[in-house]
Amino acid sequence: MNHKTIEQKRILEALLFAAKNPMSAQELYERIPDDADIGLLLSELKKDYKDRGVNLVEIDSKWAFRTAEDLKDALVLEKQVSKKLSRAAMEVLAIIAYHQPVTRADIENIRGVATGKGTIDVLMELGWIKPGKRRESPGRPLTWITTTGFLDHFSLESITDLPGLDELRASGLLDRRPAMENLPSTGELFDEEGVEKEED
Amino acid sequence: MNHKTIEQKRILEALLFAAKNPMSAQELYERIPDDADIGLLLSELKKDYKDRGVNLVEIDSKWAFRTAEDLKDALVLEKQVSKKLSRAAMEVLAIIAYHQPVTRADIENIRGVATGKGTIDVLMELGWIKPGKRRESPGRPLTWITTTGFLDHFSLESITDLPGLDELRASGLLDRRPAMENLPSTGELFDEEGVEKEED
Amino acid sequence: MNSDYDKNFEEDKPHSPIAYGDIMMQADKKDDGALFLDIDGFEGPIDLLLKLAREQKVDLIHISILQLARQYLSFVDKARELSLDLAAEYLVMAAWLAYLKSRLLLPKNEDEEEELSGEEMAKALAFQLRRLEAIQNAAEQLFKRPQLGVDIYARGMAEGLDIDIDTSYDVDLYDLLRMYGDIQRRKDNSTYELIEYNLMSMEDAMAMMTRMLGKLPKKGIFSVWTTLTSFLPDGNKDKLLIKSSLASMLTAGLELAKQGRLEIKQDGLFKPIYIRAYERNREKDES
Repeated sequence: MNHKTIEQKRILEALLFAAKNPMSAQELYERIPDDADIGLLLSELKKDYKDRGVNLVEIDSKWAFRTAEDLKDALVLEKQVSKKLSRAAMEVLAIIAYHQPVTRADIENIRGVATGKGTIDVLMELGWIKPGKRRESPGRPLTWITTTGFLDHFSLESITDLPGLDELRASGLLDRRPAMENLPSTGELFDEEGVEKEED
Repeated sequence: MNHKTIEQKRILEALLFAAKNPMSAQELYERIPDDADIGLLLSELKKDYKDRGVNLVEIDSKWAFRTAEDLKDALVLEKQVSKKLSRAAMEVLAIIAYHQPVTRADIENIRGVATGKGTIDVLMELGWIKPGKRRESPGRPLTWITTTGFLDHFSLESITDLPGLDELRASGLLDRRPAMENLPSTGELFDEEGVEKEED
Repeated sequence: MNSDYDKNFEEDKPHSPIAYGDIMMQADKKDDGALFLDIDGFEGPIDLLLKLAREQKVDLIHISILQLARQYLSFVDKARELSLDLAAEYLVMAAWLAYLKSRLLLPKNEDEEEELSGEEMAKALAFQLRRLEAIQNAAEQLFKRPQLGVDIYARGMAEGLDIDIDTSYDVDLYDLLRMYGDIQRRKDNSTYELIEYNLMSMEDAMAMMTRMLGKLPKKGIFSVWTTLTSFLPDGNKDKLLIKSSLASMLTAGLELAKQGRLEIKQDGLFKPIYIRAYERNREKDES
């Protein structure tokens, strides 16, 4: 590694240390001069930090330094106490993560119950979900997808790293259609208008 | 360095990385188990990071990671934003260029309006004008002249390269166009032939 | 398999002191009048069904839907005995399960080919349960992962990255010269003297027309019709003067017509304009 490359790696390291949020290769490229091979530098840096107390991790094609996962019990630090999620919110988050993009009606089909107004709000506020494209079906309903913040929070490199995703897909359980047309589901039988309104 | 020490150093590294404030040796000691030799670990860690993009620094007997001092400039992204100069600033600049050295009173005489202080400041900041000699007249007012930066920006060899009034007039930049002379010819305005015929 | 999950949820809802298993046990004790059943602990009828299914302690693939339906219906009966207000959706599910139960128990009616068989309905319900269980397990797995700010940390004192905006001014020599030209022009205009044009004023036109009208041959109270253009000064070569005379004469003519001193007519657009004098005083005298 020549002097120039070493300097570029130092800059990259400093950038990633200083950044408040994970940075994409493009963002890094804008701040590193000229001919730097960002991909190579990142993999070098990742290797340098592999066995250290701090690791370079990739999240949603963005890069950030994070404390090593195996030190979680050894770190005596102030925990970020966040509001404990309700069971409904955890389920809705899981449905959005595993079935995305999903509409509110999909979520209600799967849970068999209407989703309270606050549930989606809480997940949005946490920065874990965001609206995706509207689905090209009657009513063009809004869909929901997870964010980079969600992946970052749960140490997932990408959505395909969700635990058990492959098994769920293989077992056909990621089918989000109503299990049966005449199975009673709150969404269909009660207050559908009210539910729709909330979606907007 | 044995396995245990390496683990302790990793924890130390992670602690210093994640801490919200610089930590004293005592604070670190409380968070690292057993018999750790904090002093030794800190100096080891400091050595590890000596030539990297991030350094371990001691500030007021407290320890923290900081991006390397020599990379400060590399962390700042410079963005070029192109702006239009205000009309007032352009006029003042033009007057200074053509009439230098000019006092503020001169400028106001020529423009026929009061010149805000900000206008001169903007031009000073751009490095296009600078104060010249004081004029030997009552109150000894400050005069303004253009700089070599001004010549550079406008690609002029010298101030005498500015086109004179005659040349400006010849090039149409000083056109005097009284309204009447520019009226469309009669034929366009109304049916001249009709008028002519009646006249006959 | 789900014990951790249940425990988690119990923590989420500290106001529901009895876990589901306890409820069932107590509900089985018919003599226990002190029983209270927290229906809020369930996320809807499917969730309740799933809890009941887990009581069967078999893989959901082999679950007996018939048995499940019986369990659910007896649960709802007990809730009613205890005068609990069950949300409508729980009652709808109870009705549907009662129907399913009858479909499963009664011999298949060959005439009803259009409708789903009891077995198909049971299968769909089993799928719904399995899918919900899968997502509940997934949620549990997800929240077991190391979480940022709890298990894994970002840099605590990130300096942040600055953006230094370097403003450059988009001004060229042309702009500068143009601006100087503007100043000079403005300055010239401030001492600008009006060029005197040879024009006919309204006053002149009025005087001229009045004078000429008096000279026109008359028939009674009217003079003969005369074209407007004949009022124009003779032998004029100055086009601007001709134009302004025509305009002023017309305006003067309109003014005089308004005063009742003449009449104007035009046979059509761009046709000649005719004028004749009208003497109201003479009319009054004659009458």
